[in-house]
Amino acid sequence: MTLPFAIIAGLTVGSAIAAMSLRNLVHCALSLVLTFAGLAGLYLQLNAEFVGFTQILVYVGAVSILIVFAILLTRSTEPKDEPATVTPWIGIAVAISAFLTMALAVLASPVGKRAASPMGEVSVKTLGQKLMTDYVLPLEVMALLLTAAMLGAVIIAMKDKEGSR
Amino acid sequence: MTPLSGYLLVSALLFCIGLAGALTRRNAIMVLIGIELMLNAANLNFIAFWRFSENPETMTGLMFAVFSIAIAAAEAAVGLALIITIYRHFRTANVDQVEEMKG
Amino acid sequence: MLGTGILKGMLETAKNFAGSYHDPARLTTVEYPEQRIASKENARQFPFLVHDTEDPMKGLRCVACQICEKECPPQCIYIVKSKDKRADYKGQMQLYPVTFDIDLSVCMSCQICVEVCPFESIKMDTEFELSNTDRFGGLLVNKHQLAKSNDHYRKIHPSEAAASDAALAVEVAKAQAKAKADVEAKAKAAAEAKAKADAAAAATPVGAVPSAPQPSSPATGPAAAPAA
Amino acid sequence: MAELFAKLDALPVTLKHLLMGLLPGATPEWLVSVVSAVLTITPILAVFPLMFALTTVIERKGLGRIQNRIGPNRVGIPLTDIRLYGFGQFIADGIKSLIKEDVVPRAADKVVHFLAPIALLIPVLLTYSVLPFGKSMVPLDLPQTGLLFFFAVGASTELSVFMAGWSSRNKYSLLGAMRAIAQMVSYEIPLILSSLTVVMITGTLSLTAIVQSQSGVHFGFLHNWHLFTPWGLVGFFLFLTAAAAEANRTPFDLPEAESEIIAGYFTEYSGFKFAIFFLAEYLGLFAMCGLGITLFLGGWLPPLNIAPLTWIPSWCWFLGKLSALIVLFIWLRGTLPRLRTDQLMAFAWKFLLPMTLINLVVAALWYLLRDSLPLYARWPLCFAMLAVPYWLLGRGFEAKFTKREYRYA
Amino acid sequence: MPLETLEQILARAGAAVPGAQLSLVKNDSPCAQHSLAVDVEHAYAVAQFLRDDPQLRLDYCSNVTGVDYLDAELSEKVKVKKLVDGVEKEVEEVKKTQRAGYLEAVYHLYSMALKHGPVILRQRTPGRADPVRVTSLTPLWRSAEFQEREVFDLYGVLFDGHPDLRRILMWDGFKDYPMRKDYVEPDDYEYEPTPHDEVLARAKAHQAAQEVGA
Amino acid sequence: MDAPANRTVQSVGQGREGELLEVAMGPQHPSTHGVFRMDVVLDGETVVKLKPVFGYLHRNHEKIAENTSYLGSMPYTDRLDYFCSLSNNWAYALSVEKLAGLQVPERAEYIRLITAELTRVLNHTCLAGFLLQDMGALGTPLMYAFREREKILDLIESLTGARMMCNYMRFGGCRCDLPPGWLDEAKKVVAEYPKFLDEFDALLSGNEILMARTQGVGKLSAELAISAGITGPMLRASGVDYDLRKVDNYGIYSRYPFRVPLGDHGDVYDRYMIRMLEMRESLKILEPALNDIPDGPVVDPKAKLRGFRPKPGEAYGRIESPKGELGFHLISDGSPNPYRYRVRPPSLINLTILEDMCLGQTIADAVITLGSVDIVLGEVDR
Repeated sequence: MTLPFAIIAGLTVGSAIAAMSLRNLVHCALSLVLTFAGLAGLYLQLNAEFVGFTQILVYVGAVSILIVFAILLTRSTEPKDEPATVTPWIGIAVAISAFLTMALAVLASPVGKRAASPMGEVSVKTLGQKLMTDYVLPLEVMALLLTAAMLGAVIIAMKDKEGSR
Repeated sequence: MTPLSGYLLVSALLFCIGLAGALTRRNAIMVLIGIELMLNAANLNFIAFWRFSENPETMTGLMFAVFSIAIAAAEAAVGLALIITIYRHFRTANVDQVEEMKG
Repeated sequence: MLGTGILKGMLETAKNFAGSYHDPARLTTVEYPEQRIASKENARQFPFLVHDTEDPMKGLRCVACQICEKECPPQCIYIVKSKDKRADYKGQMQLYPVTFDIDLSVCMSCQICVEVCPFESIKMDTEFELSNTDRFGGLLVNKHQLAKSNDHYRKIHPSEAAASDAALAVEVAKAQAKAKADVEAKAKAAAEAKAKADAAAAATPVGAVPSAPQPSSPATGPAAAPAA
Repeated sequence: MAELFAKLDALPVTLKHLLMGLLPGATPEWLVSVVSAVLTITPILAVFPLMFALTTVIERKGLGRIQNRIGPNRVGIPLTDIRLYGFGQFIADGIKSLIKEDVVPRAADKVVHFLAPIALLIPVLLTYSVLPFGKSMVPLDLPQTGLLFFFAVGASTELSVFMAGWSSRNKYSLLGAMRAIAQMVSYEIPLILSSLTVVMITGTLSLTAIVQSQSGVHFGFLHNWHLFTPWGLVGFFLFLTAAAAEANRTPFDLPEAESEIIAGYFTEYSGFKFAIFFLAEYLGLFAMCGLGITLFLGGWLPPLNIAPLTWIPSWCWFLGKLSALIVLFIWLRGTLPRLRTDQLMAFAWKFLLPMTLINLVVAALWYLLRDSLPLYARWPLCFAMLAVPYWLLGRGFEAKFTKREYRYA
Repeated sequence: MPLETLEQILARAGAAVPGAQLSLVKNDSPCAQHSLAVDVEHAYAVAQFLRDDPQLRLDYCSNVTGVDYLDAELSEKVKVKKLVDGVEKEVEEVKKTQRAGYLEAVYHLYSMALKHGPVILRQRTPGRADPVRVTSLTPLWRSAEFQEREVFDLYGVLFDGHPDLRRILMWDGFKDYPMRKDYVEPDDYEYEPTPHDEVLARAKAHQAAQEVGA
Repeated sequence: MDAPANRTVQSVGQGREGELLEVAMGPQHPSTHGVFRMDVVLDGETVVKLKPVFGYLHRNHEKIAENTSYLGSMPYTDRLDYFCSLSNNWAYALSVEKLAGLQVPERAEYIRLITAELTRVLNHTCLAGFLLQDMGALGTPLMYAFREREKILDLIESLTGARMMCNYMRFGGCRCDLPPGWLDEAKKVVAEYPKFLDEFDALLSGNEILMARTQGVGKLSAELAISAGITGPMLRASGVDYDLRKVDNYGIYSRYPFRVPLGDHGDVYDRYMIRMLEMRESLKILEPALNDIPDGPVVDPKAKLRGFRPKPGEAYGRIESPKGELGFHLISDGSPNPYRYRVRPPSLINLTILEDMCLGQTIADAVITLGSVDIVLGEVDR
């Protein structure tokens, strides 16, 4: 385990914990952004530059903004909005047991010890070519999904506005 | 170089943090954030397994991650639109208080 | 076509940008402490008191009539009359102000005090650099600070001062004429009385002719002013 | 002679190598890379903030002249009469903002309020790491993802704006942040799409490669800059428009519209934090202009491949082009009023977006026809294909307002 | 189109609004802008008549003023025919009458359509004791909205039927009505060493009183 | 039939209280032209409620006037609408002349007309600059306007001695005669003014952004405008032909033919353009008036400066000030002080329907609508 990895991983996990545990929702969202950025750093370490920068562009630039807007629009910034849950321990227990299971599996598996094979830079050109050849069907489906999601989001938000008038 | 297990452990941790959050928090937005975290943990797995695979040139994991990010973005947009709609209707974003689902 | 109006506007600003370098009519700014615009002849800032003699306090034209104090819309003038009298420029015995204060922080430069003053004694100054660190006392000016010579008045408002001087000269001339007439009348009366007395009692010896005092003309009085 | 100029061109690089050579041989590798990084970053951190400082003065002087005023011309060397034409102003401003009281509203979220300006400045500075400032002068050459890096990092400034606006607990701040985010998100799309034409034609995301691809010459004099193609010309203006909106410049300065919402998201910032916002805003503008130069104006290439022009160092060309664009933005600022929120959005979605999409198609056509049609035929054809939609879309906007005739009683 | 005389208007308005007590108020100044006084109960109907009558069409209410008249002893010179030494002569006598104070709201009405005016309408209150009520004409002329609020603010006249009768120039917590003739300045002098010793003395006394009170 | 009162506050914001944002714009806000406040309720950026709040500058001018002589109020009228003190002077002088039955000499009438029209040009020039400033043009139009205003202010200063607080007119005339050479300077300024107007037109009147921002914004119907007592350019922008210079024929306006421009839409653009056109008409009055001015006294010799006591009675005098109908209602009881002194402030009354114009539009529109109303807080608050 190298030092950069340790720093980034620690940052990612720590901010993820903060994102799930802070009272103020905007603070949660901001911690979440830090998690996303940390993940992008991990991707870069894994030589996945394209995915790493896409992660920043999409998550930091778009998804987090959406979340923040939703928080503001639903007036959830005030902590009073959220009463303490009745049974937080059940959820936490489930999560811890799940983690233990996975960690045991990972540590036991021989795959985990595998070292990375040397490789050249991933060219964006090849990635694009693959998208247009091998993965053209998923790409089309994705385009359809995005269009549908956009239309759906717009219609959901619009219908209610008219209904309230 | 960090071995694969390091990335997998981080991924597992993130997944479980997201899970815990989604299960314990009552605010719909926080639930969504938890789900986003879990998705990202999965993404990290894809990338890590791709990088440590025998033949990274095939780019399968990478492709999967790209698609996954796109789906996550769409999911977030629709999910948040729903939350806002629900908030407008019920005046709350708390999932427990939103019980009746008649329009 | 979209954008033509914007392009026209940009051309206009470009013209102004270039013009500000070679066309002095465009650039109206003055770099103040070094460059100054000559103040207009009619310009008015705050009032001052005109005096005629070397000693400002002795030559104040103000006779403490308190008309300005009464007419001042924001009530910023404060006058205390003297108990004694002294001769004014015409030689008449008049009161004079013991205290004459103007609160410049209240004064609104309206010039009504100047207009209502029947003695041409309060005028508007063009001094405007009055910034002061003392908010109250610094702008409350007394008669020593207010007194400025007639020459100063001639310098800042030449034509107005000329008219004022002329009016005063007329007044002085009138006063002198009146005094002269008084003297003559008195002399005449005295002469008549004398004649009567002579006629009545020719035997009595001739008494001294009552001598009337000559009006003392002020040294730098308005009568001496050059008629512009 | 030419060699001398080539040396001058490579001066910054040579200097860095010289300094690196001073390190003792036994220096560990990580220290070498740290020193190398520092030596790369320092000039950027020196040149661009200095440029910002000078721009603030030039902008005020330029606006002053446009408005028939003199502008700042007083501050020079203290205790002397030397005035330096007012160019000491930025130092005075800097000192003032440093020693000014830092007011934080009582209700503000102190931590986020403190972090926001930093979170804004860092991504903006990061964008400079991929810009090629001169021949072989790029701090971080990302051959596969250069442009993507620029946009990814640039996109994260939105969050800092939100942090600033939200943490101030001020309604104007919040309104300003909402406006800023909506505006940045909307204009990012035309910005990226107009840049994509270049990526499509050159087939690379590397900014160095994009500059290199513009180095040819047509007819012996016309440079091969993308600006001189129809799609590049239109793309450049679309890019500039979107960049102005991204950088909150007039006529798109709604997030800080002082007549409506005071100063937008940094209403509650004072002193040095305010200065950082100011700095970040201008650095963002410079970075945008730098990208525009790289993509469309041939980066650090001289306009003509003639001897005296090629002697001037490449980084001078870059800075010169940058200054020209900055002057253009100052000029615009001195002329135009501001748009309204809905008009801003309508302009992005109903005008810029269709135009960029059409521009993409035209660029593709330009590429496909490169062998079958000669340049003099291809150019007018492609230009007409862009001019007609421009006219039609413009008509759509102009239908909403007209010059009016007035009657007299 | 010239405006008919005030007497004609009075007669027609009186006919149109039965029960309205209209009277003519003479104005002695050279401009001779006489006015029409109307009782509070019928003010709205009369005003509506003035606005809608096709010959008048006073669609524009230019100015709304409040005026305060204190209780006063009026001395009037009246020419009385009297028998003086057996001959009937006109003799001037000073007649003294006690007038009860009242507040009034004055409306200057013009017509934008016919371009004539002004017709001045006055509503007088019976006395000065609070509450002083008159009828709001804001429903007829929007322009009266702020001006009636101002009269309320400065004179304390209540306008019945005003949609939004709040203070307009003074702050909401202010209690008195500053434009009334018997208004007394509150004693909250800021210390300012002005030449007016009187003010200074009062301010000092006030401050001393404050200190004692504290 | 009731006056049109299109209040739709309740219907717009109903049931969405949680999402509405209440903003108190002012009293210290860059666009409120002084200490003025708009209590705005916003739905996003849309205005659903707007209440103007003023009085921050209130000094009870009317009460002060009741405690000072007739002449003593003259300098206070300067401070009502401090852009157009000469118009205010005229309105007050006119009212007192009506009250006391004074005559004004011919030369003084000319001077009054000239100064009033210069003031109108000055006011409209500044308004155009301020309006564009509100619209976000970074000072450029405002500076051009100020550059031209400076020339007129110089004229006014050399005539009256002060740039803004002129205190120039007197009952039955003017305070002093024109200084030598003044007419020539004035002629020069008037002759050069159209050049500036053309420049301003080139800079802005055809600008797409300006048109997009102002057309259809802050609409005001003619019926509502009449009912709400709107006067001045704002009324004429709504298409109502009512200009006191024509209606009342005060002064010597009847001697000069000038046209009254009328708008058809009643929006901010019309208000802006009407003012631009009115300036050109004012210049058409000024040019011949500066040539025609006769010799003679400038003040009625019968008018008394001290001890002025009009007979008991009352008078309402009004003029077309640049902002609208400026009237003074005076009641005299025979004493040296007016018994009742009332200002009919056009700025205040033109604000009555601010909310009606702004509802349903964005906050940016509210700002420029307020700008197009052309208020001066000295006059609103008095």
